[in-house]
Amino acid sequence: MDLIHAPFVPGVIQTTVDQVINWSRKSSLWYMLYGIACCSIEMMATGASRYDFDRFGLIYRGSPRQSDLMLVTGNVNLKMAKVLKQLYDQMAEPKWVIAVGSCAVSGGPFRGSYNMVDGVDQVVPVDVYLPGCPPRPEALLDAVLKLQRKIMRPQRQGVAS
Amino acid sequence: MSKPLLELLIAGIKFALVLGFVSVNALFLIWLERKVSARIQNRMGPIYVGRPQGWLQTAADALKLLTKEDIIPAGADRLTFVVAPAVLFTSAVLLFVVIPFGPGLIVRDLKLGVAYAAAVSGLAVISLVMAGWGSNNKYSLVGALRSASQMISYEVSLILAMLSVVILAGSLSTVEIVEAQSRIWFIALQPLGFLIYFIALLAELNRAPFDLPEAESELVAGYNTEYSGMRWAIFFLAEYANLFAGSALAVTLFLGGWQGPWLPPVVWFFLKTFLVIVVAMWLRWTLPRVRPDQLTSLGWKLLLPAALVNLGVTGFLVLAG
Amino acid sequence: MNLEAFLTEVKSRFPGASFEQAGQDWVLRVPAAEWEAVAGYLAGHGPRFDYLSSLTAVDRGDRLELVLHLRALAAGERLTVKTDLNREQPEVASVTGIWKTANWHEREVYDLFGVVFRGHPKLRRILLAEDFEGHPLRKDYVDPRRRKVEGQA
Amino acid sequence: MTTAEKTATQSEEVLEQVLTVNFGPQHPSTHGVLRVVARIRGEYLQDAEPDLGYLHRCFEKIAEGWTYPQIVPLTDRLDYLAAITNEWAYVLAVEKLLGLQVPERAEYIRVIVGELQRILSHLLWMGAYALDLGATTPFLYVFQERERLYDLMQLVTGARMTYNYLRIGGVKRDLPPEFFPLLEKALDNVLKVADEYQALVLENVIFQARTKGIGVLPPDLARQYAISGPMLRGSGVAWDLRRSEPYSVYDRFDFAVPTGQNGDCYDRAVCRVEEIRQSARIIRQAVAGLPAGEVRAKVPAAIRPPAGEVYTAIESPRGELGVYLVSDGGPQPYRLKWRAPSFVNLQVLPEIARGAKVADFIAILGSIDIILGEVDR
Amino acid sequence: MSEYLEVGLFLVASALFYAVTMFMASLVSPHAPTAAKQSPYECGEQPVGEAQVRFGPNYYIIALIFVLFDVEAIFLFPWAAALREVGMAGFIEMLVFIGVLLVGLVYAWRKKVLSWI
Repeated sequence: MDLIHAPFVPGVIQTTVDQVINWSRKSSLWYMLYGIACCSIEMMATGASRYDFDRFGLIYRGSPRQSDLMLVTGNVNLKMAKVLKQLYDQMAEPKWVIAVGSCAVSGGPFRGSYNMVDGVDQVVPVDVYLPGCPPRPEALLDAVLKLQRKIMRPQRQGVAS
Repeated sequence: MSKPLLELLIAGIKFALVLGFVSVNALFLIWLERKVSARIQNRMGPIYVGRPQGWLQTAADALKLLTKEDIIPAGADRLTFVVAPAVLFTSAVLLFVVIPFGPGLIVRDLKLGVAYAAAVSGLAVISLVMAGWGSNNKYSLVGALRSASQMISYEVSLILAMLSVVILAGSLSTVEIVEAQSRIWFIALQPLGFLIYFIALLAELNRAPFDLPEAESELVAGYNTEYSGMRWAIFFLAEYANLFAGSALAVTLFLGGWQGPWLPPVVWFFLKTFLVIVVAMWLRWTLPRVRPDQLTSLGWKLLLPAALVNLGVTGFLVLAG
Repeated sequence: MNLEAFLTEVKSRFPGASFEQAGQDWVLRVPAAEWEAVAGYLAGHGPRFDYLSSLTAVDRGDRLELVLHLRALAAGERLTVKTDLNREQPEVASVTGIWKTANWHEREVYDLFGVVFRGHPKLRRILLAEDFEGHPLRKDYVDPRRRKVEGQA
Repeated sequence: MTTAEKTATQSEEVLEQVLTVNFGPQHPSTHGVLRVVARIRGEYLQDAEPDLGYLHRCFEKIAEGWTYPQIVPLTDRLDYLAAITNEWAYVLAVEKLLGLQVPERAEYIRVIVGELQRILSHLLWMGAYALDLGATTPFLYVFQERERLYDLMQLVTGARMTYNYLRIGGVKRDLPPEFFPLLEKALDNVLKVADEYQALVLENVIFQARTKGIGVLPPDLARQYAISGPMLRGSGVAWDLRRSEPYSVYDRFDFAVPTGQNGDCYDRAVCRVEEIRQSARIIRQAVAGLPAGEVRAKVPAAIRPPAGEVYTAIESPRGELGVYLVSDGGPQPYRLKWRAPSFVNLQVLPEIARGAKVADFIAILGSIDIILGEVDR
Repeated sequence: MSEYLEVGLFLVASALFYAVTMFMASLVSPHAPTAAKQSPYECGEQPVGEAQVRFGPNYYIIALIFVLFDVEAIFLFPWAAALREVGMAGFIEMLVFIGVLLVGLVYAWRKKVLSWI
């Protein structure tokens, strides 16, 4: 039985099992170490002592195979878009994406120039959009909490993909 | 019930106990590692998943990994790729057979206990090489080659350090070795031997400063780069089981095993083992990583001669005095 | 020897060259044909301009202007060298043999302006993808994606 | 080479294949999105070729379409670890074109925040370099210090990383009075951290074994490649634009230019740590000598520099940051060329990494201190 | 039954445990393979060339030295356990044995085999 892709069956056991699995997923969002630009420095700051991602169970992994969360921390250009897509494809299901910073959300100040992808949602499905240039660590934590809420209630809020 | 069947049943129960212990212990150790590293780094570590101290963090991680997709790369050598984690896990579990947790608290007191432990722990390298080769990934391959050369550079020193303890105890049985330490722990007689054993152990366990096979800054995740989901979790589980078993053997050989005043023997055993583990963690989060060639030359040019000399001197002293 | 005297000497050696003072900086203009010879001379004589700060180009509309910013570390002098290139078929000798650092600078100019450097060891795009079309820092460059959007509008 | 040796090497080549490996663009140690195509044999690196452009953001083209003041915040995003120095290089170029005199107080404030920026940047480098060599904890230690300095910068500029603080003709606003006691405390802390780092990392046996004699860059080669900043100084060339071509008010301060002798990774590390101490010295002098007065010159709302061109260079944490600005008299620059020190310094990587071991290659790459935002622009 | 019953059982049972765990995981985990997902990971770029290549013979030389010393260690185990019985004569015999191997190690050392990797 494939619990994850099974159609939603109302039933106490199924729901409870789903809830437990979702809880484990939201509690252990391992993010891929993938810094692109300015925002990646703030991502590092969020992982460092003052903000400490690890409190929420977020640790970084070098390999996409073991990551659940991709933080797109910066602007993606045409050359990078292929890499981004490839990395996203190589992540194991289930996986989530947070577009961190204005550049990832929409292109930011570089929007519309010759080499840019205006927003990473043109390349990979995005679950949470986080504006800011760069967003503060508190904002990044907030985005993660929003994602956690989304993971807990996929039916109510709709899954991106 | 016939006798063989009964024996089989008892052995089965023992296995279930060991398995339960290995799993729970690994979850605890991973949690501990995250907490210890957090303390060293002025952080909190996990706190929100299972308040107040993040007790459920590793349980959540394990459950998540269980329900995560298992990717087998297209170019992979399927058989070696799939079997590799099992080899590492099995070698870790087999080590637990000869660990004396307390008087009488041992799966089986093998006559050749120490030799058995050395042989079984040597299996780990096969797993890493299988994983590295089977993954069809370059980082994995380099990581596997590194781990092979690393482990063989340290295995001999590790065994020689064990042997000087064997000379003192006059036995290969782990229980008898612990009993021989009732008067004085062997670390007092073998300070150099313990140092060699501990350094070689860190190298055998691929822990910093010797974590070359999975050097994050160089090889992304080393031999396990391509592993995901539960298959990867088994690697992780086995690694921490090995950490515990290796530390427990260090305690057995050098730190008097379960021996100690006032407290029950089992408590002493766990106290000492966790002390060794925490020291290993402390080192990991403090030191930079050495380079592969520095590691091999340290093993062959310093530890091996030192271990040989140590062995000879120990033998001479035992015979002379 | 001060810089002006040295530049006079350069001019006497390379008749096509001319120099002027713009602000605090001296600017030496040379024809494209003598580009490499002058560069080699500058690197080895007088104050010895051994340090190539930057090499770039400017699209002047009717021509491409190649600009070199040189330093002489020991003497503490600075010099700007310029040459004009044909905009349609910009081609000039590479100076990588004189200053190794010119390698990537020239690749960048090739990438963004389309200037071909003769004798460059590995003239390939450096910043943009290999399959990128056009040279975007030219003034008349239009993003094909933009062109499509404007065409539809 | 004897015949026997020759056959030995030949048969070795037959036996051992060369592996072509990508390091990056997503890799823990390429400090961003650099891709290095390496050819390795066993643990040895035969060749390494950097592949850039994964962060090329068309900065120079965008600048041609924006007005002069608009470009200031855009420069923040180039070398995002040293936003102030980027702004400084740019406004200096515009001011030179305009022939504008900047008030003294503004110059001093620029020195203070600029040197704070240098400390911030070097701190991150120190942490990241330890991380490259496999030590995680120093990274978190320096980030604690960075957070305190972030707070300080935030007090002055309102932002943590991308400040948009310098203006053409001065700075955005004066330093608040509560800044000074906090600064004093922060500098004490920074010096303490530098000493701690020296004791815990630079003097660590493993660290020294990993960096001494690794990635040696001889001074001649450094000049050939126009290397600048701590990398050049690590090779023993005492070239610092703050000293050699003093801009702003740097000629009024007393500070040393630390140099190394061997030009290896270790020397570069020592130079950077020493530079932190020197920056703290400069800041203290600047605070002591801070004159009163305006912080912004009178500048017309629409800035239209006369037609002409200028090349200005300042010493960024990574080296010579040059701005070549061409004006045609209009409200937007005709051409803005960014001479990024990382871009130039990175070029020497294949030269000094050839034949190194894979682990050393990471150490060498880390010691160059590149910021991809600036390399790719 | 021999004292190695547990060892044999542990061997089989832990392999079985792995199989069962992986089977359970396959029940509850999603499975959506695509060509891109299964391609080898190489920092997001397309890999160049094969990963499974022949690697240097020096690894094997180190492995050979290792085998020598490992065999030595096996000989040493019974010797160490029974040192008090074999006495000084046995001790000296073993010293000669170790000495011969040490000469080999010094030879390898001088030949720079050990400083290769």
